[in-house]
Amino acid sequence: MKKLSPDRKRLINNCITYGIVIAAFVILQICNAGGLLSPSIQGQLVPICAYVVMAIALNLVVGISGELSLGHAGFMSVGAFSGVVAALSLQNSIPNDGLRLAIAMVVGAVLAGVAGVIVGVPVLRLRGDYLAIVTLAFGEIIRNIFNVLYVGVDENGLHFSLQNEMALNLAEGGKSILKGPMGFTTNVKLATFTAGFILVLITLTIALNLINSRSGRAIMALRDNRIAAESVGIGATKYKLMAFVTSAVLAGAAGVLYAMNYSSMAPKKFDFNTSILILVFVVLGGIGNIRGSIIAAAFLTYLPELLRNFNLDEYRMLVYAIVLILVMLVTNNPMLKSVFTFAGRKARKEEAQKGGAVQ
Amino acid sequence: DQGSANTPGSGETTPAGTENGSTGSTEGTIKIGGIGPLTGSAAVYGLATKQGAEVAIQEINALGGLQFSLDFQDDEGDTEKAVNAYNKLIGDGAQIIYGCTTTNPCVAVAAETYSARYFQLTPSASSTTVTEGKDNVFQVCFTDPNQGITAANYIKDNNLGTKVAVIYNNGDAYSTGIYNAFQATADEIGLEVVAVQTFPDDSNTDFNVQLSAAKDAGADLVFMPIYYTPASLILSQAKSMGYEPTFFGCDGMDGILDLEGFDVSLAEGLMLMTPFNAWGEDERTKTFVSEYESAYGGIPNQFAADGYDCMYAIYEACTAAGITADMSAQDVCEALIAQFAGTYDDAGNLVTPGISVDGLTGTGMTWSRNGEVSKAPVVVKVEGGVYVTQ
Amino acid sequence: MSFLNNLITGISLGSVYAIIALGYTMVYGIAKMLNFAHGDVIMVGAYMIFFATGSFGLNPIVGILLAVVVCTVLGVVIEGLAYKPLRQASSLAVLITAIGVSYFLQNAALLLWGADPKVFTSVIPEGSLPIEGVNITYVSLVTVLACIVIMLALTWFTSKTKMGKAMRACSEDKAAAQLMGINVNRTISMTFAIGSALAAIASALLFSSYKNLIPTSGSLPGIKAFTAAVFGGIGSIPGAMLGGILLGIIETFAKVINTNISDAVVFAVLIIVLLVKPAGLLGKTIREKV
Amino acid sequence: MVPVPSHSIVPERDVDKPPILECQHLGIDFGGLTAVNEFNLAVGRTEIAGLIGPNGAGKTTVFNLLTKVYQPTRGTILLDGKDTHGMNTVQVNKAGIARTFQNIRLFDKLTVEDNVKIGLHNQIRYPMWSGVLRLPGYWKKEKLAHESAMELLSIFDMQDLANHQAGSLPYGAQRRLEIIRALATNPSLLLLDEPAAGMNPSETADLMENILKIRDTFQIAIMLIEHDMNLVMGICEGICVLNFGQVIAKGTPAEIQANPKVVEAYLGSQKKEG
Amino acid sequence: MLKVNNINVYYGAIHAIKDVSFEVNDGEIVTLIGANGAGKSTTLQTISGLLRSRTGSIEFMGKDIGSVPPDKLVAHGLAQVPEGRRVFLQMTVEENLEMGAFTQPASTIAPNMEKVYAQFPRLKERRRQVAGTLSGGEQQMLAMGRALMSNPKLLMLDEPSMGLAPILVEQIFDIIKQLHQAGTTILLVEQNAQMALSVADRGYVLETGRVTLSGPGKELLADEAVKKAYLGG
Ligand SMILES: Nc1ncnc2c1ncn2[C@@H]1O[C@H](COP(=O)(O)OP(=O)(O)OP(=O)(O)O)[C@@H](O)[C@H]1O
Ligand SMILES: Nc1ncnc2c1ncn2[C@@H]1O[C@H](COP(=O)(O)OP(=O)(O)OP(=O)(O)O)[C@@H](O)[C@H]1O
Ligand SMILES: [Mg+2]
Ligand SMILES: [Mg+2]
Repeated sequence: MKKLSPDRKRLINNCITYGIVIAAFVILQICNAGGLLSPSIQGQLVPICAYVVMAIALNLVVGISGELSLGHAGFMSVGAFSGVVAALSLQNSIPNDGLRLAIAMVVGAVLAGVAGVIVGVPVLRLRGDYLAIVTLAFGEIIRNIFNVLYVGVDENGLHFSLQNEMALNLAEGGKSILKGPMGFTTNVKLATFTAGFILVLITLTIALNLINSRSGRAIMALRDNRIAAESVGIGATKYKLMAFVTSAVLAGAAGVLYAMNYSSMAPKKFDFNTSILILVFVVLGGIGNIRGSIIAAAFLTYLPELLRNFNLDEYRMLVYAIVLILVMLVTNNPMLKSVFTFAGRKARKEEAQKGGAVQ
Repeated sequence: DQGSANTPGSGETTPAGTENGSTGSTEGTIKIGGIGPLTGSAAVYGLATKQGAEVAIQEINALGGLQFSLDFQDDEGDTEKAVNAYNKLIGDGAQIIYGCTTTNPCVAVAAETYSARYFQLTPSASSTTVTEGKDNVFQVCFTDPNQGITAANYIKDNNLGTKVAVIYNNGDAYSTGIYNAFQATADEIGLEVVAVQTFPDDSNTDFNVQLSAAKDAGADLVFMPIYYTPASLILSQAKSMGYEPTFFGCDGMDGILDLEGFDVSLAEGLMLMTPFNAWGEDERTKTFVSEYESAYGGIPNQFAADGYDCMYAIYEACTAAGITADMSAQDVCEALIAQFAGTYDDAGNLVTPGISVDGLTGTGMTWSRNGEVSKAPVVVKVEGGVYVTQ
Repeated sequence: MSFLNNLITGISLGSVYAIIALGYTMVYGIAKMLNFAHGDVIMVGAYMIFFATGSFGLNPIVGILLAVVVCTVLGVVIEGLAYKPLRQASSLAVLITAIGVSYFLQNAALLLWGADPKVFTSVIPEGSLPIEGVNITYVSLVTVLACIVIMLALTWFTSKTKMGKAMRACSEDKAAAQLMGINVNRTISMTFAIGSALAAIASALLFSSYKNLIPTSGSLPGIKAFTAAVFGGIGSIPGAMLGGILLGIIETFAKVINTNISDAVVFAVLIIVLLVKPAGLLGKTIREKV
Repeated sequence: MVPVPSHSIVPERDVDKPPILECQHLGIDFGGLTAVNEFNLAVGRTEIAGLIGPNGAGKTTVFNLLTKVYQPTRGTILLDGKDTHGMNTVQVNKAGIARTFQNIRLFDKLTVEDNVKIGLHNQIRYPMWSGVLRLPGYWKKEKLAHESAMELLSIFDMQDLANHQAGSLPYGAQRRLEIIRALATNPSLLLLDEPAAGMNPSETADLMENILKIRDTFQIAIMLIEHDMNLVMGICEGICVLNFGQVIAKGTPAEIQANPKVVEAYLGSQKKEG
Repeated sequence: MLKVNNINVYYGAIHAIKDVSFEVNDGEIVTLIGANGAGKSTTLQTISGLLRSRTGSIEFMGKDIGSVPPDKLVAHGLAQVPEGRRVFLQMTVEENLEMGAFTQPASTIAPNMEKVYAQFPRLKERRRQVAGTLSGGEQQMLAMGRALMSNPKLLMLDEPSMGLAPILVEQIFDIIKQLHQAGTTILLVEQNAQMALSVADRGYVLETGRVTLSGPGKELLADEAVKKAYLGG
């Protein structure tokens, strides 16, 4: 048989990826309709979607652009909180839930994108671990700001304060939405599995189409060999920023989806550990490997909940840690790797891995 | 050695009844689903509430009447995980939700129980947002504002200090909640607050700046609405810079004397508002403390005591309402609400009063319709390494 | 006066960061990996000392020695079991494994030693220098000195000794290093041994100044140390120390300005510095030869 | 017509056209070390110029100066009469200088075809969103890119390697690919740093033909660094010899081979090869 | 001294070396020539233990080294100058040389280093410069010098003349001859077949992983096939 051209392979690969996502959605929906899903699983569908989107978003930066970001939870939180503010303040003016969620997502995504630009422009001049530490720093700064940010809404619009709730001096009937360290506590949940699924599909399309386009090639060229890329006329800042901001936008949308699944969420949630968690998804799934990210995110989000069923009590997280280490060892073992990553993907995975950040 | 004595794992060793939690439907047991941090930096509080409750459940089950089982799920102090834990519990057929230990997760879970009609009782999530607008959620602990107000008034009335400094954790809802109420009251009653210092989270280690700010402002009383872990550091750092004001804490401060290796002399003169005094003389406290120590080692703090009271409150409500194991969670919920808050006619007048519970953390505890407990706050002072009620 | 005291506070805080950062840079500069478990090794060391001195009433020195031994062994074991199999894998894969190890150590500690905080008894006599108006505790004095000694020792070791140079060779090109007759695995284990031994010493000093010890106590200092190491210039040993101390000072004065957003201020300063000096304070930018 | 500077050796056919490249008093220091100094040279429109000299003489550094990998310490570079002062690598490439590297710098993990397409980045353009939304423009341009890439690969008839991973190609093939990638940026001056390194004589012979072919088909100037005297003497019209960063000789191959300074510093006894 | 018995080496699926056998006798210069990708470097890396053969055996001084780790071999007196130099870019020239003497007693370092500097004065000038900023050729010299620091019994050179000025190529080959006279056995991989064969006692021609020709250097030089393929004749 003749060897497939990379474009063909790429096409088939992408189809498989879309296939997996759609199949998963359909099956779960059917099970759900049939009442086969335990509340525990039902409850995780939306967060899993959110994490999947986060993983894809981060993979654009870590895998495709080859820069290590340790602050992506920051963009997630920007999306989350701005989205909630938008949704709650539009509650009366826009009765339709779906529409309100969509608007919230757009708002969250855009603001996260803005944050992405603000962070990216200075940061992307740095290299490797210096960039990593600065993204970490920005993540912490964003969280710190939300910790002291109070937002409320009344008939004269939004009110902001950096002291406390009283300082918002809302008019009668006004309600405070963000309460500093409390975050939001009165959110109206809008997120649904379907919404999450749609967001995942959109994200997937954006990511894959970007990668297989002129811009995507430029981004990867900069990753593989910056000097050579510049020598053929590819400007580093523009394309690194492109990847970074796209990623931030998607992270923002994911944040909105996530936040809209809970009636209360504190800024503390979006700290360094969450950023790391997302990074774990990306690396485990294979740096630069979008499908891997999706699977890893879903698996690792479900794993700790799965472990609840074994009455491990306090041993649960210990087991989780051990599983995590073992999985890393197995999937990265040169021998076993070939078993775990079938031909088509293998090459691309290894490639991308070497291309990853922190050389 | 001491260390392994309070292994959380040794929770395993508590007799049956508390254990068969997730293994589920023992004939005729009412299933309580507990939620709180068993891992992560807040684990110590979650474990206390878990263990306190387990002690109570043993006693209750030993009485031979209603039988309870507690399945306590870890939430790592995280909202998402708390909701996951809740879903897991109701999936396993829990009829009553006990928790969460910490505020933010509790608010999120409360929203779930409210819409799904599960009765929820929290030992320690003290923010008003926990109960706000949810008829099915009740607290056994003081609310944050309540503590802030009481503290301000108490300090003023007993003029413990003329110039007050506040050090609180502005990354934490509990701490911030108390502070805001305290500040507001202080302004009302003319208590002079000369310095307000914050720190980002309980893993914070260096308080020299906050302390010297208080010192330079000439504060003679430092109000610390924070948990005892950071508080212990503040006390020792204050000592090493030779600053000796009156320190005044809230219920989160309780437990400081039980810190392994802590030099209790540092806490001498420390005042705190705690509903529970492990050195109390009454029989019930004594037995509780001894049972707790034998099971888990270490002196129980108010988290454990609140947990203990939660179980008894539920027990008494259940007996009063004649709850049986085969009732649906929703029926249980409505019945217990009636028992806790009492029943009202449409005009909103009380028809039948709610239960009144005597517990470790207060006698004659009753609950308002909005879920807040009413019990007399107790202020204690540390003298010679034990609490002395003021 | 208060300025001076704040400065001193900053330096003592910074010296603690610095002493951790030194061990961090050691591993980091050679094994080219962010060893996120480093902070947790420190935590383990601290528990060792706590039980040795606290529960068994041993002499602090003995406690520290015990901690050094335990941490060194722990470090080598971790390296052998978790990191060595990943020599060929990407550095990120190792990073994630390190995070797994970190989770593992934290939860193991939780199970072994419980969640309730232990209050560490200082290995250095309490109290401070008898100078009017300024408050220099013995602990911070010792910490600063220890920092300087370790910094000099490490610099000498990596730049002058055969083993030290071999380590640098391995960090650059493992295959070539082997062709020189260098046993790469042994050399890298060695690096971890040293790094972990330093972690033990750091734990003694860290918890002598900031006494509360819980299973998660290691993680924040770990991150701060990482920050300090990068701040000072990755792989640069004097840089790690400088970075640590400056970080402490900045943090302290940020709090003086406003405790509400002190973290934000600290990180903002960090970012600005890195934008001006993209390779950290003492990091040397070796131009890539084209 | 621009008067060609006296110190240049441009072939007749180019003399009446202004030189494509003109370096005046070019120099750079690295700390104490003066790597290049007083480098003056003009290269004709379609000239094949050689830059030779002992190891460490500063040849690659000259290329790095021309492509602004390093900013010159002294002197000016005129590309097609325009001063490239203040430009960076990207701008210089857009202005018409493309290069290969002594230590090969391919995008190892990408396919041969993608490497060339990346070279075409500024030749075949379409906006990001057109790619993300897969607008008609995307399909049209991608098709075009594919065709052009194949055409370029055919120069060294490497079409059937198009789908291989660049990094796993044998050394010689990698060097050829680098040249193609450089050509894809449609330069007016092509800089080749030791194109024949690691090739055996027969491969080198093919390379020589191809270099000439490239010059003739694209009508561009080529400047190359090489230690293989067969190649240099075989195809270069003008040769410039560097030693310790200084130009020690300029001239035609014959003149250079005869020049005692060059023999002494560089060529050595020259047991004739091949 | 060195005996290679039908080794087979794979890169994943790629079968790079197919049943290659050859030997190097004490005091010989043996050269491997072949086109790009023929498998020359792979062969050397297999001998020095960086790659492993699936079959066959490799004997060095009568001892099977098929499974001995690379770092042990150096002590046995086996040194390799890898393809593409592989000097330690962030270390100074001097430190690189010290690394070369890693297995040697400290006392021998100074004299050896002087020898190397004598052969490559250029390196002496640059002793304090970090190798990363050396020119291509300077790095090649450093790589060779570094290998010599361990007074090897068998020195394996992978394309030492690559990227060197003609005059230096001559020098390198002179050095090779000197080393040979001094009793070092040499296994030489070269593109520059002309030169390689003219100094070699014996040569092997490698084509796509197989040994296709072998014989005394002079004979191969005269061989028509070799002329056509590798001498550009
Ligand atoms: N970034 C740098 N820093 C310091 N010195 C440098 C740097 N780049 C080059 N040099 C020095 O400048 C001199 C010229 O280097 P260059 O690479 O131009 O030599 P070359 O002529 O290309 O030699 P070769 O033919 O071996 O490649 C060398 O001595 C080198 O050590
Ligand atoms: N890391 C690798 N992965 C996959 N294939 C490889 C790798 N290294 C070499 N090869 C392949 O193995 C074969 C032999 O390579 P090798 O480098 O030994 O050839 P060589 O004779 O040294 O050629 P050159 O003269 O270019 O050095 C080539 O086909 C090459 O493509
Ligand atoms: Mg060069
Ligand atoms: Mg080779």
